[in-house]
Amino acid sequence: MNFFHLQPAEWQALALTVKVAAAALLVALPLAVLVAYLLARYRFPGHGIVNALVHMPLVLPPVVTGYLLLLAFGRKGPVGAFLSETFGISFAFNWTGAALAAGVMAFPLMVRPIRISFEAVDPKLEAAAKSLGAHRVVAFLTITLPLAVPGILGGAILGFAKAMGEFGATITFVSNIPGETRTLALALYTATQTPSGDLAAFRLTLIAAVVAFAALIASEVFARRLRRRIGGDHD
Amino acid sequence: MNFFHLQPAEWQALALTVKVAAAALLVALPLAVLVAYLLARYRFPGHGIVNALVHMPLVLPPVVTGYLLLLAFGRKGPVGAFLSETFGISFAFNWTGAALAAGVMAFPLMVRPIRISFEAVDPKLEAAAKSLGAHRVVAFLTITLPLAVPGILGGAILGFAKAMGEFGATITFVSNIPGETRTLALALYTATQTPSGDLAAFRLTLIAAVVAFAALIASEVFARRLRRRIGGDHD
Amino acid sequence: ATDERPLTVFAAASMREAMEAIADAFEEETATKVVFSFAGTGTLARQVEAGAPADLFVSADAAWMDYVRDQDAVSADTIVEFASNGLVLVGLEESPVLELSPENLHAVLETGRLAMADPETVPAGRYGKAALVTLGLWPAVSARLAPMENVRIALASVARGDAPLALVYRTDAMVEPAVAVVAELPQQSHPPIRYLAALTSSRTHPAAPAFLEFLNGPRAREILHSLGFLTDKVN
Amino acid sequence: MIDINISGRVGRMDIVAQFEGRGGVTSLFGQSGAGKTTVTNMIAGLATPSSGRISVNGTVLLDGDKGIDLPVQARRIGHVFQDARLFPHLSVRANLTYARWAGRRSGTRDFDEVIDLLGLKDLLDRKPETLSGGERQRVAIGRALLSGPRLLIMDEPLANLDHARRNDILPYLDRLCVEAGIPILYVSHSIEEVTRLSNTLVLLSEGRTQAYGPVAEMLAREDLVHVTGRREASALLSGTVSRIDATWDLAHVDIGGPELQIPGLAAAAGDAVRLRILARDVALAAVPPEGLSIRNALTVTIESISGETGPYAEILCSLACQTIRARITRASVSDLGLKPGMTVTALIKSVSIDRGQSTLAPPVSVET
Amino acid sequence: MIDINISGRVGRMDIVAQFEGRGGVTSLFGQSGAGKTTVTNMIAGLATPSSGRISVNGTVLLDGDKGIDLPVQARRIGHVFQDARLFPHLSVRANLTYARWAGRRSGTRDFDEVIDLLGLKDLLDRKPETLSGGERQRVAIGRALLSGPRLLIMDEPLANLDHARRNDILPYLDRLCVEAGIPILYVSHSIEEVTRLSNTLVLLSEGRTQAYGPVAEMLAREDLVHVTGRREASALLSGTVSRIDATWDLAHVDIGGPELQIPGLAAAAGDAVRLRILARDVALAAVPPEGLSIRNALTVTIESISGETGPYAEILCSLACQTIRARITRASVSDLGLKPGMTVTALIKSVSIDRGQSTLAPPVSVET
Ligand SMILES: Nc1ncnc2c1ncn2[C@@H]1O[C@H](COP(=O)(O)OP(=O)(O)OP(=O)(O)O)[C@@H](O)[C@H]1O
Ligand SMILES: Nc1ncnc2c1ncn2[C@@H]1O[C@H](COP(=O)(O)OP(=O)(O)OP(=O)(O)O)[C@@H](O)[C@H]1O
Ligand SMILES: [Mg+2]
Ligand SMILES: [Mg+2]
Repeated sequence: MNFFHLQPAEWQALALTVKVAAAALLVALPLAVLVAYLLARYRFPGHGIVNALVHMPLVLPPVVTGYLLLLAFGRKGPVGAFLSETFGISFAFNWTGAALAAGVMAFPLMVRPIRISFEAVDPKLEAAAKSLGAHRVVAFLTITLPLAVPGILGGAILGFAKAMGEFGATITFVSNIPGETRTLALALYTATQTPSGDLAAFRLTLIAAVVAFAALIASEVFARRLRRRIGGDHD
Repeated sequence: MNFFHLQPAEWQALALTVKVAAAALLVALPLAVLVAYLLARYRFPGHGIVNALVHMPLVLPPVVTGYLLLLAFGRKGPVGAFLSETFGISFAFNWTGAALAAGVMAFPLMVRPIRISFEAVDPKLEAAAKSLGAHRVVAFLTITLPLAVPGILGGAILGFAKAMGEFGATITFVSNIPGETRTLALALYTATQTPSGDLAAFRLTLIAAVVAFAALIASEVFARRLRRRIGGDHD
Repeated sequence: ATDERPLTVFAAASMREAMEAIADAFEEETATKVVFSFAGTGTLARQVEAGAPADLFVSADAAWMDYVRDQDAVSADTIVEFASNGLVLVGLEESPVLELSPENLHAVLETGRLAMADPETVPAGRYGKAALVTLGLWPAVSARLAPMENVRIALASVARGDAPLALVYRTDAMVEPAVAVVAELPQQSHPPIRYLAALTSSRTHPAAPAFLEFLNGPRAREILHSLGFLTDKVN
Repeated sequence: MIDINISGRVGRMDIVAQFEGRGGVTSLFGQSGAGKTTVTNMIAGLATPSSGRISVNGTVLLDGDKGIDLPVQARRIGHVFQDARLFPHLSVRANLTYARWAGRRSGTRDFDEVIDLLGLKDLLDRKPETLSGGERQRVAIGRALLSGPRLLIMDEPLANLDHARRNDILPYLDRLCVEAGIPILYVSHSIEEVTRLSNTLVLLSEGRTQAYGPVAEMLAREDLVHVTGRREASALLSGTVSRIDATWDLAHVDIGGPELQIPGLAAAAGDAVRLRILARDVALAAVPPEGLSIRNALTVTIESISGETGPYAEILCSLACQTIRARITRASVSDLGLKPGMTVTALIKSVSIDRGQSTLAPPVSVET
Repeated sequence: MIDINISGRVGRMDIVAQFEGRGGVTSLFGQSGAGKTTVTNMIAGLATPSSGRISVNGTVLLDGDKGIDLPVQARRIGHVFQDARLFPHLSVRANLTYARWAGRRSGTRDFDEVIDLLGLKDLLDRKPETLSGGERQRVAIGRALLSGPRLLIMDEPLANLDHARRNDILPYLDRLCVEAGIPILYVSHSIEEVTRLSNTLVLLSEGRTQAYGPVAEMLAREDLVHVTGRREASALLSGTVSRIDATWDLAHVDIGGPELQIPGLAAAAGDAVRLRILARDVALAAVPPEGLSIRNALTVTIESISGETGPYAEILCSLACQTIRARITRASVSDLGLKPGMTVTALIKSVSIDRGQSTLAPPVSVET
């Protein structure tokens, strides 16, 4: 076996991880943008509670979050039962559940940077857009949103990285089933469970590091290009 | 036993958690500010590597990070041995180790929002400060740093929340010693691992939630006051 | 009977090596593929309770098996005990044999801690504590404990020299080359360490009973024995 | 027609603004910090007055009593902000056409025409950050012009522009008012710009409108000199171009009897014009002088002489229903023995008149 | 003394700036987008020229050849930025005193004096965001004045200020140059401001300095009219105040033989002054007229007549070593039969002279 040649199980875990992280990002990011915007621009009753709820997955040990997810979204959980009966969607013990766990855990990491960027955008620009006839939604989409891209990108990076590395909530919620929920992080854990697993663990650590590194570089390049495009590059 | 009356063990875990999270924040935040500034303003060789390293604890499962910490900072680890011989500092099985683990895990969460804020500060303002005679360090401290406060505060909130909830790396690195390293998160985990631990887990979840909620409210109030002070409040 | 779908087994992570070897043998014989989800026994038990798609549940802890039986998550009449284990104290490779006495332990632990699985959360820890109490050694060590999230880390901390002594299963001691057994704890000093397996109530795979039988059969016993498990009781 | 009656509060300043613009350009004039920007923001819907009524050409944008309060995007106000406020992430072109692609407004102005006027052709693909101060201001003007507004608010739009550029833009604004019938609310601290452009002048001081009315009237009011400024006292003469002398490039303007000769006036015979004549450009002679290069010598009657302290005296003269102001030294008043009722000759250098003060009179404001 | 010789590039524009200011105010004049801000940024060290030399009062700030390149904070340049650039998180007071507490510079200017001059007393505890456009600009000026600079760079500092405020600030800048010996590099698109203030005028066009020299000389140069502008052609007369007529509040200024009577000149007998006389304020008479309110009638000799197309003619006249310009219609030239060599009377309204153009002549620039 060549050291640099990925084994099928490793491929499987890698592909699954990327799929789970991407799905988590895709679903959670728009929601995070929405919540961040609301938190940044409006003072509504319940502002504090929404804010606290968003941060909860960060404060609680992942195992607890995973357990709560299991209680709520499991086959017998109230939400899980409803979803599976009404829409036929089931999160229990499959990769969508892993994505859900990753998304929930990544959520606070996305909301905060995005919120900071929204708060830094001068609302006078949006007002100017409205004075030019843009509906508030259009003004948001054409002015505030593009100007908040650094934060959105930053949030996406943090969220994606977290989703890739998520372990505690995932293993608790959807278990550690190869090909279905055994992401790189879980495979890594599995490997550490045997003394002879050190080499495997090392390989998996390397894979995770390389993927993360590639994602980071890509995001940096993308960010730089975008920043140049939106003219915020001060160099 | 009154339900709302904290037991000694709970008090202990709570106090320890706050101590650990605060220590982690205190040490990691200045470092995060520095790293974020460097990443935001300079393109140096190794920029990408520093950036990737910062994010590593996020991508790797916490257990792996904990294990790596154990390898490096354990008594026989290269860093640990050096520190303990030279300064008599030991992280092994010690609350400072818990703080180290929490700090390392929280680090990427701090760097990113701070970096976003730094990137949003117009470098022309720092240039103006220099033209008024301020040394570059003074200009940074009086202009760029205060203007990046939203990001620093946001990073601090994420970091503190993460430090409070850190579990995997902590338990792996410094074990789960009551009074020494058993933070709320670890106590909560402990409770969930016993078939009869549900009530205890519920109580601990509540405590963690209340503390996090209080910290969040405090930070929001602080942020709002600060934002008003620095005049960035657009309302 | 062959089936396209693999048989899914939820097994305690500490059983990984043995379970995979047994599964290989089973596949050889029946051409039925087996996949495992490895995690802590408590985590798996809660998942089985929540209706996880497991055909078999392999527990390293009798208490959790009782728990799932009480929840009707496993078929009570299928519970079998297929192996047991013993406890040993290990030290670094060249460590001399240790006479079990409070004074001796005290001497060894003066500068270090006794690494062991968490007595409150991990079965190995519970058994270990029971043994130490029975042997009258508990008072000598209780203040010098380093409770670990799992046995592997306890082993690793001895191997790395962070702890002078670890209390682990004899199976663990056998596979880590860097450590040597310094003392065996008498079997009578603790409740029997039993490994139990059962068919889950939600099983779907037709080969599940066959695998349970195989697990309890001579071929599996051979494998278990070679890895250090005690199988005499079953015999 | 704009009709404003609003009050509100900003910081420690109470805003009470009540004025009507009868069409054409209405100028908001006042010191730095007088509240001009705040009033325009309230009209545009960017700041909320505590009460009031705003209507433009009959459309009610705000009526506190009736509960009408159109949102910003429905007010259709082209706003040139004092601080440009360009969208930093969009190219100059995308900034200019923003109202079209994001606001679904089809501007009535031709894109190329506006680009030409403002000299933006070479900047279209640039980002605002790379523009010079004046370039930024021009893009802001263009963006507002192209938004198909029902009212144009311009907050010191020419502050950073050189004279040549100003002199291109001001006549364009003039035409915009006249041809497209778009009223303009113009904020400026330059009395020259204001008198050149406006039909109605609104004087704002410490958040309150002190007075408003036709420019000529406002400039003539002695009680407002502390706001309009002594130095630039002037009079406006209305007249009709009687003929154009092509040889010397002079327009002859009939001001109700006597004729004035004006160089460089872009007008045709028959056009109604307004001439702003600064008091300091008018000299007086006891007897009609001979052999002067000064071409316009008008026989006038002295109405009043306000001789304050300081070196100057202000002489109000009348001719054919119109008023003219002269500013001379007190020494000369004494030397020439000037008295109210005397008939004297007012000398106006032709060259002095053409200083961008003369404009085609907007049809709405023929005050004669 | 400032001595600049730099070249560099910004965007698609090449910057080549070479000029010397012999003291007092050096004005950088040019169209919007000519590169004025860019040049000041290079001098201040905020943009890096690709090569060149910059020295101020003998101190070398940059010398590409010798490898000298003082960092921004060591250049001690008080910079009033075109976009104010106040520190948004600091109060007005902290902004004003920034150089003192953060830059360790002890300003030579008195805080209260500057606050008074700029009318900032009531704003000290406010945040920049709540200031009006003009207020912001004034704070920016104050901040630079209080930074104890060795050179003051002012990039269109008065663009948003009303006339009254301008007329407070300009004489102060004058005095600053003279008394404190701080050279000022002044950027403006207003030729009035520029001629009023400057000793040296630098003309910038498309990134290149076209010419520089004493203001009077530059304004007189026919080849530069396309930059300085035809409309505001003028001449500068140097003279000495011979006496002050307190009764009529007139200063009598000896311009080397004849005397001019100037109202409202804040000067004492013996002071050297410079008078800017706009060509359009000068009329010519074939014979000395009588009974006019115009007090200054100078006997001059016509040097040249430039009669271009258009309605105007430009007459260059000489008197006692000095030059005066008159702008009259071509029609009048023809009517009066004016020819070079003729002796005529130049009529200058006293009132016209006092328009903020007259200043105490900075000692460094007595050009006679
Ligand atoms: N948010 C605020 N808090 C306190 N004072 C404010 C606030 N906004 C504006 N002001 C004050 O209200 C006054 C009017 O401001 P405004 O911007 O309307 O003035 P302006 O007439 O446009 O002046 P300029 O010609 O200088 O732009 C100013 O004195 C300003 O300082
Ligand atoms: N980063 C850049 N990229 C491209 N072009 C630029 C950049 N910065 C400035 N320019 C151009 O260089 C020219 C000079 O700009 P500068 O700001 O120096 O002009 P200015 O003379 O100060 O004009 P204004 O009077 O309008 O402020 C302008 O045409 C501007 O568009
Ligand atoms: Mg304003
Ligand atoms: Mg400029």
